Amino acid sequence: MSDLFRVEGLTKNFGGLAVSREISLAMPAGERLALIGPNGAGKTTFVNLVTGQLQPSAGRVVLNGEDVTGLGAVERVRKGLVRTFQVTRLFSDMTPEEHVTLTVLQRERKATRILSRFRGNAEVAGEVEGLLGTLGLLEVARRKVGEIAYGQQRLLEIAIALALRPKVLLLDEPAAGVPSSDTPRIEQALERLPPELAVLMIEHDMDLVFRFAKRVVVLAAGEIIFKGVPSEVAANSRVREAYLGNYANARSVA
Amino acid sequence: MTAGKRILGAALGALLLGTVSAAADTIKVGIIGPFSGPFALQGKNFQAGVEAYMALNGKSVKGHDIEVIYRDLPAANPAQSRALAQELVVKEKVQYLGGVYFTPDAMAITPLLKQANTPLVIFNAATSAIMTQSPLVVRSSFTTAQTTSPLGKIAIERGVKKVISAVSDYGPGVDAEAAFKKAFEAAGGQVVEAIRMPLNTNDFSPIMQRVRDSGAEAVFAFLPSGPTTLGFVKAYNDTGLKQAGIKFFAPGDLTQESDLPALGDGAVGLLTTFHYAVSHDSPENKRFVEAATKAVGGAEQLSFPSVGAYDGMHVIYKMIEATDGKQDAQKAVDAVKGLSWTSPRGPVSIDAETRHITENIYLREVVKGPDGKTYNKEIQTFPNQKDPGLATQ
Amino acid sequence: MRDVAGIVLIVAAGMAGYWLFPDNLALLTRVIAVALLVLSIDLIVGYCGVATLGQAALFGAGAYAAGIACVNGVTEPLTLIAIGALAGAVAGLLMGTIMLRAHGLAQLVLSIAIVQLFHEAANKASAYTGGSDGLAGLTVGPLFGVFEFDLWGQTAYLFGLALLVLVFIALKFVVSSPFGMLCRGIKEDPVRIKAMGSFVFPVLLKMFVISGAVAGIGGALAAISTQVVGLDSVSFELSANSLVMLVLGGLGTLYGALVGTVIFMGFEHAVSAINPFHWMTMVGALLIAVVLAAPGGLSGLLEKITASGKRTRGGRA
Amino acid sequence: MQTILSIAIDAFAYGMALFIICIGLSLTMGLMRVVNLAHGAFAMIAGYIASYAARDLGLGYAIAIFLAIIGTIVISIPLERLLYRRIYGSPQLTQVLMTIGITFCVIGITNYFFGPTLKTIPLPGSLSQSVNVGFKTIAAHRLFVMACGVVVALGLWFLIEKTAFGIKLRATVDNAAMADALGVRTQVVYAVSFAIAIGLAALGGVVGAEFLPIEPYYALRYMVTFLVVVSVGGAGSIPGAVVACLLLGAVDTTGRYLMPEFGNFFFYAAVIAIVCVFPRGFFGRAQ
Repeated sequence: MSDLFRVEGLTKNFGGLAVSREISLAMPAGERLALIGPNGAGKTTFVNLVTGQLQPSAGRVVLNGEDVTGLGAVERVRKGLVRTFQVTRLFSDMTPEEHVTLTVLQRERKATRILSRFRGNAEVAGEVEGLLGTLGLLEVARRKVGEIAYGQQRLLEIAIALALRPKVLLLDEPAAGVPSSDTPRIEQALERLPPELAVLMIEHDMDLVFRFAKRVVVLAAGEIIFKGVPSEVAANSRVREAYLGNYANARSVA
Repeated sequence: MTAGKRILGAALGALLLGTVSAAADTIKVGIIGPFSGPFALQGKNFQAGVEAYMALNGKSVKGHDIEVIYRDLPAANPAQSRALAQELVVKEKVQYLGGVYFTPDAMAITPLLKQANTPLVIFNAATSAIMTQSPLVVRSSFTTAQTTSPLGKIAIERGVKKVISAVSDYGPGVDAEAAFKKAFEAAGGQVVEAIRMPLNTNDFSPIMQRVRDSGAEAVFAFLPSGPTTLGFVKAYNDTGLKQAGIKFFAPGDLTQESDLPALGDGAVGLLTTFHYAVSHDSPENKRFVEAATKAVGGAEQLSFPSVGAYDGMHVIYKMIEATDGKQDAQKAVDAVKGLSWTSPRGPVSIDAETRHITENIYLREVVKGPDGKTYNKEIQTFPNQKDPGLATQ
Repeated sequence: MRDVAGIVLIVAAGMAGYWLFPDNLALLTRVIAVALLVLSIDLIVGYCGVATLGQAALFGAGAYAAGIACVNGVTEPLTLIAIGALAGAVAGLLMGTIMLRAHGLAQLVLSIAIVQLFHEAANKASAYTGGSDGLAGLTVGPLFGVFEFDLWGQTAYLFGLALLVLVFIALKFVVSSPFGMLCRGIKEDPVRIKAMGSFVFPVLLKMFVISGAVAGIGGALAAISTQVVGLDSVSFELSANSLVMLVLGGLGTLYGALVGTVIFMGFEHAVSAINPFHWMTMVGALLIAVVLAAPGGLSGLLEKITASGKRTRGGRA
Repeated sequence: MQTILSIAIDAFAYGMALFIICIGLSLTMGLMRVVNLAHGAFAMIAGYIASYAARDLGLGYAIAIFLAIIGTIVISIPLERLLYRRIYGSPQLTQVLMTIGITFCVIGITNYFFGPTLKTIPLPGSLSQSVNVGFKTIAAHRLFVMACGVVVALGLWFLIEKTAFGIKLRATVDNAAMADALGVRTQVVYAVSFAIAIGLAALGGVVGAEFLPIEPYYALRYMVTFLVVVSVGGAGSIPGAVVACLLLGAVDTTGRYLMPEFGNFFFYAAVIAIVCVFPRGFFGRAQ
C-alpha cells in the first residue's frame, strides 16, 4: 500500500476496560484528517498509542511501510511521527528562539554536543528565523515563553513540531484555550503547513474542522463510528446519537 | 572637647600598649576538639580539663601568660582539621597545638608540625600509628590497645576460656579486637567469634542473639562512648545474657562516667579496664575533680577526655618552662621526653622513645555507691603500661 | 559578556581572599574544594532537576583515587587531579545509572543509599583507604616541580583557585552548549523533550559523568591540600551540607553554587570561632532567615535587586 | 527455629519502633507535602520533656508521655505559624533549607540548655523487667512498643479513612483550592494535621527512646533512617509505612544477625532494590 501512515486494529485495555477498540485508519502524504468525538471518546488515548507514550494491547502502527509499534516515543519522533500537546508543554524559562533552536539541533543530532555553542551555527539560526517568521513569532522570539500570549505559545508548539521536519503530524487540539481573537492566526498557520505533510488533527472546534479537514473520523467510546468527508458528518445517525446522547446526558446532569 | 580627646587618646594608647605588652608576653595554645555536634560532650571535657589545670596551676609559666584558643571540629574531618591547625599557627600564632579527638584529624595536622615549628599534644586520638607520623607529637591520653590488653589476663583469671568479641566496625574497634585477641590468646583463651558491628547500629538484640548462639562464656565489647553504648548494654541486659551468666568485658569507653546515669542499674557488675576513673582515690584526683566539675558545669558530665586534656596541659606547661617562651618545637618535645609526674589518674610518664604516655591501667567494676548512683570502682591495678601497639612496631 | 565579567569577578574575589586572609589559606582552599562539589551538585540538581543527597560519593571517589595513587607513588599534582576527575566520572556513571531509574523522593533515597554504600565500602577496604583512621601519608610533589604544598598553603590555594576558575569556565560552556540547554529542557519537562525526539536517560547520564568529574576534581584537590583523606569525604553529612549550600546560594546559575559555599562556610567558620560550642544555632538561624527573605536563594536575591535596579533605570531612560 | 522466632520478634519490635517515630513524617511529607527534616527534632524535644517529667519530677511514665506530646505540640504551634506556614507549597529544596535550619537551631539550643549528655526516661517497673516468652527473654518494653505501633497504625487508619476530618484532609490534599471552595477551612486542616504529625513524632521519640536514645544530636543522627523508611513506604501511606518499617526492620535485624559486618550493605542494598522495583514506595501516591 502507498499509505504514508496507518494504524491497524489498535486496541488498548486498562484492566478489563477497553479504551480503544480495533481502531484502523490510513493516511497518504498530504492528508488533512480530523479526528473528532465527544469527551471521553478515547482521543487522547489514541494519540498516546500512536506516538508511543502507551503500548497497545493489540494492533499495529505503521509508518512509511515500517512497523513502529515496538518502538518507543523517541524513535517514532525520529522517524517523522511528531505530535503537539493539547496543553502547551513549553519551558517557561526559555525563549521561542531557544525552543526552536534546540529542536532543530536535536533533529540534526547535535543537541547533545558539549563542545559547540548553542547559537554557533548560522545555518541553524537561519532555519529557526525562517520558522519563527512563518508562524509570526519573530517579534517575541527573544522573550521568555512564560511572558508571551497563550495563542503565541500554541503557535510555538506548531513551530517546534515543524522544526522536526515531520512526515506525519498529530495536532492535539491546536486551538484549545486560545481566545477567539487569536484563532485566525492559528488557522493561518495550519493552512500554511507543508502540503506533503500528513496531518491528523484532533479538535473540538467544528468550524475549524470543517475549514481544515479533507476527511473526518469520529471516535466514540473507543471505537471509530464514522469515516468520511466533513459534509456527511452532521447527517450521520450514529454520530448524531453519540453527540446528542452525550448532550442529553449533559442536560440531565445540569 | 580637647580634654575629652586627650582622655580618649590616653585610653587608646593604654589599650594599644596593653595589647602590645601582653602580646609580647603571651603564649598562645590552640586546642582543637569536638565542641559541638555528636561528640560535644567529649569536647566539653577537653575544655574542662584545660580550665581545671589552669585554675589549679595558674595562667602563666615563668611570667609568660598562657592564652588558650579553642577551635571546633565536630566530627572526623581531616580537611577542616588542617585548615583549623593552619589558621591557629599562621594567623593566631599559637606556639602549641593540643586536643584532637579523632585519629584522621591528628593525621592531617602532623605533616604541618615541622614547618610550623609547633608541637602537638594529643589529648585523645587513640590510634598507635599517629606517633610515628611526626617526631613533634606527644600523647597524654591512651591507646585502645593499651587500655584493652590487660583484659586478656583478667578474663582468664576469672575462669573464662571462650570469648566472643563484638566491636564497632571502625579503626578503634578493630584495634580493640586485635589487642584483646592477642592478649587473651597469649594467656591461653580462645576468641570463638569476632563480630564487627556497623557504627550506626541502633538495635543490638540480633547481636546478643549471636552472642548467645556462639556458646561463649563472656563477651568482649568495644563501642564508641555515647548512644550506641547505651543500646548495647541495654540489649545485653534485656535479652537475659546477664542473668545467663555471660560475663562482659570492655575497655572503659563503654562505661564512661557521663554515660553511667543513662545506663542505670543495668551497668552494675560490668568489668572494664581503663586509664582513669573519676572515682580514683588520690588527693591529686580530688583536686582535679573539684576543679573540672566546676569547669564542665555538672558532675554528671565529667568524663575521661578531661584528664587527657589536664595532663596534656601539664605537658604543654612543662614545654613552655623548658623553652622559656621561645618557639622551639624540638626542644620543647625533648624536654618532656621521660617526664614523669603524678596525674589525677595515678603515676604517669612520657616514654622517651615513643612520646606516648606510660600509665597504670585499672580494672574497674561498676558498682552502686551509697548515694544510689553507679560509679566505676577500681579493683585491680596494672602498673606502668606502655602502648603495646607501638612497642611491637 | 556577562560571563566574562562574572569570571573576572571570581578571580578578583579569589585574589582578594588571598590578600585579605593570607593566614586562612587552608580554610579558603577547603572552601574551593567544597565549591567544586557544590558546583557539581548544581549541574545535577539545578540543571537537570535530579535531587541528590549523595554527591559526596563522587567527591570521595575522587579524593580516595587521588589519595591511593599518591600513596602508591604518583605525586605529580596535575596527574592526581586527572585521576580524581576520572574516578569521579566513573563513580558518576555508576551513580547515574542507578539513580536515574527513579524519580522524586525515591531518587533522593537512592542517592542516600549509594553514598552510604560508598562510605561503607571505604570503611571496609581499610587496607587501601585507611578506613576510619583516614588515608594518611600523602606526600604530594611540588607543582610544576617548583611550588611546594606547604604549611602556608599559598600553592594549594592558588592551584585550587586556578582549578576552580578553569572548571567554572568549562562549565559555563557546558551549560550554554546545546547539551546544557537540552538538560534544562529535561529539568522542566522530560515528556516534551522526548516529543522532540531526544532520549532523556543518556543525556542525564552524561551530565552525571561530567558532574562526577567536577566533584572528583574537588575531592582530589581536598586530598592534595589536606594530605589526608577521611571517611567524611564520602559521607551523607557532606552531601547534605553541600546541597544546603547550593540551595542557599540558588540553583541553576553556577554563581549560586559559589555564593552559597562561600557564605555558608565563611559564616560557619566565623561563628564557630566566636563560640565553638553553640554556633550551630546561628547557622540554623541563617538558613531560616534566607528562606524567609530570599526563598530563591541568595543569588536569586541579588538578581532581583539588580533587576529592579535595571528596571528603574530603564524607566527613567 | 528458636533463633528464627527470636530474630523475628526482635525485627518486629524494631520495625514498630521505627514506625511510630516515622509515621508522623510520612504524613507531613505525603499529605502536607512538606519535607520536614526537623521531624526528629520534635521527637527529641518530646524526649527531653518526658525525661524531665519522669526523672526529675518523678512523674509516672504515662503522664510523662502525655506531657511530652502536649508540650511538644505547644512548642510547635508558634513554629507552624511563623515558619512552616511560609513553606507550604514551596519547592522541596526550600523546605529542606528551612527545616534543616530549624533542626540546627533546636540542636544548638538543646545543647546549650541541657548539655550534651544522654537523657533517659525511666520506665515503670512493669516495663523495665524482662519477660520470658517461651523461646527467648525479651524486655517488656519491647512488647509495649509493638502494642503502641499496632494501636497507632489502626488509629490513624481510622482517622484518615473513616472520620469527617479524614475526608476533609484528603480533600485538602488532593485539591486545596477546591476544598477551600467547598467550605473546608484548609488552614485549620493543615494546622491540625501538623499537630497530629508532631504529636506522633513526640510519641515516637518517647516510646522509641530505648532504641534511639535521646541526646541533642538525635535529630541529625537518625535523619537518614527516617527519610529512607518514609520514602520506601511511600510518603503519606499508612500501610506503606507499616510494610516498609517491618521489612526494613527485618532486613536490618537479620542482616545484623547473619553478617553484622556487612549489616549496612544489606540494608542499603535492600533499599536500592526496593526503590528500583517500587519507585513510588510500596503504597505511594502518584505524584
